[in-house]
Amino acid sequence: TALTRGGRSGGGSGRRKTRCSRRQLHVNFKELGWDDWIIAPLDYEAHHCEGVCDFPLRSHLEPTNHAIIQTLMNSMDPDSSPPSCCVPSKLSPISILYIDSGNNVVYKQYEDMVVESCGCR
Amino acid sequence: TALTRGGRSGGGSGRRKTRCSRRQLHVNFKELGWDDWIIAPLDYEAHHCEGVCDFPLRSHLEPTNHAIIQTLMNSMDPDSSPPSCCVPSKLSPISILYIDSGNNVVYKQYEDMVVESCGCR
Amino acid sequence: QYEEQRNTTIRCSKGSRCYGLWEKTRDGEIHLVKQGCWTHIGDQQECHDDRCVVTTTPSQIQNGTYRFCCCSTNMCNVNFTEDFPPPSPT
Repeated sequence: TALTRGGRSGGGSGRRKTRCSRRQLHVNFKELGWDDWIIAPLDYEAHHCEGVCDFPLRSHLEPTNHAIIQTLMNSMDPDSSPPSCCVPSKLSPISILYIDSGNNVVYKQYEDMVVESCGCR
Repeated sequence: TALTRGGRSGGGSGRRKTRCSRRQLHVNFKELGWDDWIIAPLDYEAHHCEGVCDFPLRSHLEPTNHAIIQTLMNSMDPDSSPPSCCVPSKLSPISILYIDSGNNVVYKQYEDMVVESCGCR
Repeated sequence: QYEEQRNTTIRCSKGSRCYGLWEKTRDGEIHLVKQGCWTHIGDQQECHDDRCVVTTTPSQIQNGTYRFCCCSTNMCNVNFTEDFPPPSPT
């Protein structure tokens, strides 16, 4: 059950920053220097999460009870703790074909490679 | 399987900030104005996660493959994406006694209220 | 479905694609290395073609002799065609 009884609303000051959301992050394994072991793909869209987790937290950001409390306390006293952080809440795998240390060609599914959704934690 | 074949090491600059770790966060339900529905406890130690997730990520921070890639890309080009974020990787519940809307005394276990460990995501 | 090395054909799960990996030697000889189902596509625009076309410059492994492609119709990964930019002169 989510803690819904909120205390005083946050006094978030300053320029309105954009809220926690999924953004683009194109990964190029060549640029990472990994094309000496990865055959395919040599690049993919990984996305990333960025933006503020300010009070009150929207439900689509699926905050934990701890994130709700931490965000509320930060809005009441920014020195007490940082706000909760915008991070991946759901990730998906990609398939990779690579050369292993024994010089074999291996097909594997690498977990948690693509951000599907972001949340405040 | 974690992606372990790293490319160039990160060029993290500036004052060495403390690394991602669990810190104290004492929650006082009175201060939050929740003592009008919570009977007990009226305060508890929730902890919170704070600190940098810099390259290379330590294994005890249990980074996802996405966090490893994002942190590596941030260390190579800070404008490409923010570093991964220090957030709770394990949370535990606490028991709460409260008055519900029907004025009944209810005992319930609230999930995800206490940070047990932190990680980079 | 696709044709594996031992000439067997398997059905790929819903949403996945077929892939093939070959080695093309300097004198143009082509050897099949691996074929199968590509279950998780990183870039949603990838593997939509109905033919197996090598569109990206091969990685530096094995002196760039590998040819990888993926595609989305039955048995499309039996062979491949090449359509990638020539390596830039160094």
